[in-house]
Amino acid sequence: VGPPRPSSMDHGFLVTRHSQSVEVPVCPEGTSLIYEGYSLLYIQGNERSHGQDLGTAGSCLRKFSPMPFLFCNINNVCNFASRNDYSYWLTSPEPMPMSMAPITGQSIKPFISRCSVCEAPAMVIAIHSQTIMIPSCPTGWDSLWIGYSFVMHTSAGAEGSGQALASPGSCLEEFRSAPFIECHGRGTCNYYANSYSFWLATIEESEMFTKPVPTTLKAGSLRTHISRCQVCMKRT
Amino acid sequence: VGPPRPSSMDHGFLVTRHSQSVEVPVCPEGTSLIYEGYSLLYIQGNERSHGQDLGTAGSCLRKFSPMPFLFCNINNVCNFASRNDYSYWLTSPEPMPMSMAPITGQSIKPFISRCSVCEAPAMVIAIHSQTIMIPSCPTGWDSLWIGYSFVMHTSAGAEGSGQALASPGSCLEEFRSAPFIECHGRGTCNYYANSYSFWLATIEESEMFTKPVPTTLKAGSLRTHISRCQVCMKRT
Amino acid sequence: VGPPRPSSMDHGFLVTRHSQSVEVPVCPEGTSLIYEGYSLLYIQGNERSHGQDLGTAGSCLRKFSPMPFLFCNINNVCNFASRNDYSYWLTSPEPMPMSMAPITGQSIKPFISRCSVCEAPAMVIAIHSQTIMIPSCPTGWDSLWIGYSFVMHTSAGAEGSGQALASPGSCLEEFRSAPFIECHGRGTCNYYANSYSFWLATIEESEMFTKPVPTTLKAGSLRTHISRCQVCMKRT
Amino acid sequence: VGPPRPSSMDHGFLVTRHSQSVEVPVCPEGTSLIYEGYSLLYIQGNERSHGQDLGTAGSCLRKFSPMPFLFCNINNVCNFASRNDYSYWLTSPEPMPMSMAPITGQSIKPFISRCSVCEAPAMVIAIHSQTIMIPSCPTGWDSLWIGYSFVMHTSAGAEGSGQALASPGSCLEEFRSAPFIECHGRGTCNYYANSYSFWLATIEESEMFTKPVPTTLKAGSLRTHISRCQVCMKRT
Amino acid sequence: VSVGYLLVKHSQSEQTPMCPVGMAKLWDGFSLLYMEGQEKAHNQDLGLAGSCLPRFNTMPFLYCNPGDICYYASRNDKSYWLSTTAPIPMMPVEESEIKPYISRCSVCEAPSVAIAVHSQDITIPQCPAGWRSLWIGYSFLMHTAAEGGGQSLASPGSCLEDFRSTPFIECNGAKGTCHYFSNKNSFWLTSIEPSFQDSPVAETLKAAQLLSRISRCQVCMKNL
Amino acid sequence: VSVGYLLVKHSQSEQTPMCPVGMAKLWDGFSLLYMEGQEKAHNQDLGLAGSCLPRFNTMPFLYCNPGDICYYASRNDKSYWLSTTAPIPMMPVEESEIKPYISRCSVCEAPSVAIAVHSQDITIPQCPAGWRSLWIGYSFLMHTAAEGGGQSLASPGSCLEDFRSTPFIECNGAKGTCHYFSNKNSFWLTSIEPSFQDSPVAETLKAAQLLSRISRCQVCMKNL
Repeated sequence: VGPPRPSSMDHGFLVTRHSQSVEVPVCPEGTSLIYEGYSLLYIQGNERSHGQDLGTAGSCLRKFSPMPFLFCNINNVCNFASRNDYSYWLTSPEPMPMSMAPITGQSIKPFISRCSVCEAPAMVIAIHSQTIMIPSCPTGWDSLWIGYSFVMHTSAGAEGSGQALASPGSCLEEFRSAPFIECHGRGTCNYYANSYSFWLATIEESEMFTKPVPTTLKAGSLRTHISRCQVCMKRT
Repeated sequence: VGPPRPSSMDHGFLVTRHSQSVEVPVCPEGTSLIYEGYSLLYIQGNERSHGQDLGTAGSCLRKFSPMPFLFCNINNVCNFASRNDYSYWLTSPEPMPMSMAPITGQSIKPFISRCSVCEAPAMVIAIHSQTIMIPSCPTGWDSLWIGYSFVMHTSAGAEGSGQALASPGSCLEEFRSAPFIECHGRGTCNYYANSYSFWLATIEESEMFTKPVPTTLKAGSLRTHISRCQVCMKRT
Repeated sequence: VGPPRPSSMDHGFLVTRHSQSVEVPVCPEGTSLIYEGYSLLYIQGNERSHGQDLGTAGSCLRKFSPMPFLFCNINNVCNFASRNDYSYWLTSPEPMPMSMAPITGQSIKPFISRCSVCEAPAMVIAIHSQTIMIPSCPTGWDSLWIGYSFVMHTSAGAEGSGQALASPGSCLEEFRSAPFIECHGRGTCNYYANSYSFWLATIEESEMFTKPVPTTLKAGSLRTHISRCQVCMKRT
Repeated sequence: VGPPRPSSMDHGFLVTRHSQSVEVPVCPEGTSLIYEGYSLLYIQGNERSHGQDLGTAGSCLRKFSPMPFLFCNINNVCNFASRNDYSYWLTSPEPMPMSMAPITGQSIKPFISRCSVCEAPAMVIAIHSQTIMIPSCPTGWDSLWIGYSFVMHTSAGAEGSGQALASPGSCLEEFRSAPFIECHGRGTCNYYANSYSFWLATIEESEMFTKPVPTTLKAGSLRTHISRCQVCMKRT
Repeated sequence: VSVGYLLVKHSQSEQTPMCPVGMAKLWDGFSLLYMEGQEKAHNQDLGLAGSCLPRFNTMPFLYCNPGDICYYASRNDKSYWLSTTAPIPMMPVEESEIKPYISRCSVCEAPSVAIAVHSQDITIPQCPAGWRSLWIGYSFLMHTAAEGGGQSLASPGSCLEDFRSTPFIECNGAKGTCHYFSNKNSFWLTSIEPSFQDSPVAETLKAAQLLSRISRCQVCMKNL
Repeated sequence: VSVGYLLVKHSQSEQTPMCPVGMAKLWDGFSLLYMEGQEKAHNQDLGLAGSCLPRFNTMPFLYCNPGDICYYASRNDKSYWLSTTAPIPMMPVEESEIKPYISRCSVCEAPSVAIAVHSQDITIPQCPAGWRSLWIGYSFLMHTAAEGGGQSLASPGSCLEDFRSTPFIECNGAKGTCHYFSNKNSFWLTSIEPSFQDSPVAETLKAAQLLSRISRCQVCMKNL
């Protein structure tokens, strides 16, 4: 099927990068842009969540809507935005209004993170150190970016989803205690106190099998217990 | 299984295609058949569901049974088909009998969709337009098929699973409001009213940050709000 | 604590009656009205349901609102109607508009069942026959009303609640396949296909230990398998 | 346990009162103490919660332990305090230590609310106004206490339970945004951000069928939207 | 004089229990613990008369959908019943083999209210002054099997006369079979020492030791 | 030539597994099956490198709330790991006793894609033409313990070399202990006869018979 090609040829590997800001991120060196969009984390319908891996193109929707899906039942009826469903998106550092009232309409835009889907010549993986040191890429692999080890998230109804830890989606460039926002079909978005983000913790080599020491971290020391990571691409 | 191919080029990418009919689907041009089977969507045991991505070979089981699994407890006892567990399969357009009674025995066969696992020379992805227009493949990628953007599904107990939106499994060639059927260990299958399928909705560019308008769609106009998609393979 | 009283004195037993219509129900003979209200079945907050027994005063709220509750978190912030919560109410026989669109505002009123909380001189219980015959009250007990054996209900997210079978709330005077409606904080109410009502079934004495025969019942024959019940009050 | 009462009048009605403080509450006038204890709200085992109605004696445990239960499997093995189970208790106004670290050992004691189980000569019910006005008791009923309309609560895993609205347990004398604390089998207790308490909201008569207006309430104005209630006992 | 209080007795055996002397029996039946429809459990408090169902079937209920359609035994619903001491079967039982596994019950008309009191100790707690004992037992709090439910600790249903690690059995509705699956757990109040215990010590108890940590209870009825 | 495919090997024993000949090892670690935070499970596919965590702890993660506050080991979160054949302990194990129970793993760099094929039969399935065998095993589909998760049947993670009814162990984070609780179930593909089976017959299998109904699988890698 086709003429002989150079062995370093492209196979169509994709990697998705999220800016966690209102700027569209640039594709890492050595990769080229396929399309850009908005950073979808997960949706929740009929009280059940379904997540997208942030390292895949599925987490980068070309269009944003607080209600990007509809549902159909077996009687040939579909409902759009008429029940209590949710969508969750990565956010920019934009601070919430003081009133803490839900945001609506065009004022939602500054909160939603942008993303780019990039084509890479080889596989892209995340490496986690489980320490505060940034891990090195394996020999023969090049760094695309460094970040914090993001592993899962829950919100309304303790539903949520998570990242495959070898996927670049598990290495978020910015650490925030509130990395995502909740949107409703009626056109409102807000942060809620039961939105939890879960991160790999640091573990000392010598304490792998000892009982963990409970710790509460507050502003200023948050990053002392969060594992670091690096996203690496095979050199071709 | 197919003519000889330049093996030094293939890395072993697999793509699974579902016919949503009783015919075994043909592999898309440029790919070759590995095996054929029946289209498994998800299973549910102990009230917990576990889904297969329809784009992977795991969703194409070579053999069908209403109860394709068993479970074991820590005391070395395994139970087969003796509890109330579920399996869910993609379906053909076969209409239900008027009586709406559960179907059993050989009359199950006409309802179950067939699938083929095909080997491709490069990556295969799905692209979603979030409009009623079919999206183009990126430059350098060829079309394998077009479809509708299928994102998740729930049924008994509001359990269910979903598709990775970058996977070809999120682009179903046929749109139906009842795309899957429920089977029980005692050998019965049926459609139920709380089986919901979730699809990406269409979003106008100008209305991305406005409040969604609740809409109820009925037979005849169902497709007006369902996003279209295309499955593309990197050209090699 | 007080002078001697006649032994048939009142102890303050309450019983709640639901009209399943827009008329306020009359209190059964021998009981007297405490207050009237709207028939609340259950609420759902943070994806978790909490039901009220229809035989108790808690199921009769003096005021109706699609969002009759708010929630507070530990940081001294309370949210009202700003997230995706639900309330469920018993309904009148009012048919849905042909469009099946959600109903809003004053047009909700004709759908909501009314109730009365009544004070009774003695205990009130429900008796279920598990046949299509109406069961008799025990000797020394008088009938208040007859009905159908309503046992539980589920809706969004397969959440729901149920009735204590000895409570008068488990004996609904009207049988309907859709006895309750779902309301949302944004002021809309609607019926959904995954709203299920569960009723005690009829069981033949001779078939108590045999394998049940699956049956699908349609309009016209629905009541052939629903257990009947009677609500009885101890004669004093 | 109190002066002699005309026993031929009492049928043995019990009512439970919670102080929401470290003081044992006094039984309301006209009732007499049966025993005192600690205010258990609910437990959670194997990810499933089970609540006690705060109006019943079941919510007043004579002894406190962060792990007041054990569980057994069908193989005659029982496990105590060896898994990650939870108990939840009503609390006193004791402020959390600044460090927000979990509390352990004897320092748990000041946080746990006390309760009394009291015997009453007649039925005790709660009446809710759904306004900020305290509702009157029905004619022939006497007031025992006034409070705020507490309807349900959720915490870890969005599990939780609720109060029967006709029970005195749905009328808490103190309103707090964090009315309960979570304890673990390993001997620690703490408040968590996804602990939600749900309260009946106020509803204006004229706005019963209108669309609710989303509102966020903060310290200072919290009580403006919380329904008031009164606990009443039938006069005998 | 009687205002119609009900007392429910469960035998945890194949025999129908007797009502206490002087109380009339309203009906007898089978001890329903909870049912599960659409994977959602609905519990019956064993102290309320609804837990004593006159007729048994592995599928005692049906369900209806909006649109005038009802289904009986056509999906994977379940029922759970208090069980007897019959030995755990190797395979699910069906038809008449089921009968020996299902506990029987009686609903009795009582002159006053009955409650349970729990010692959280291995000693039997006293009834309050002016109340008399109906039976003693073990403090049964909750049960799980994927879904689950529990008892109100004020209700006589929380005081089971017999302790066992298999207090209930699962019946798979449409299959018509019943079995003990290993994911069943029963939860019981424990003994607590001293009365404000702040740091429990983990323990695993086997066969003979089980009763050393289970709280005792007594069901008491108000004297008139 | 290599574009960086990864292959993950789990030993189901205390030994670190070797990479197949000719493949470089990127790292080795401990076999993480899933974690549970706030009672919500998050699964790792055993065929993906994320299931091989370089460091072990009963609590390998922490969580943060909006408002700049994070908690480590302060609530009831859990982790679940593939386990070894060490005998089931009577009591939960802690500290250095845990080590013998946790399976080890290696992440290897492979020249091409590896997949699992399942026979749904007790015979070992063939690799497709042009693919070679890496290992054979048993078809591991899913696991539950209150919450749970599963494997993609296309992933090598769905083909475990060793079959056992206790393939994974639960670690209770903040307690620092691990144990097999009896509510753990493992789900496996079965043998199916004929290829379109419409009425399965219920069976209960004990010890020696178990392997008679478990589907076999093979992990295959594309030849270059």
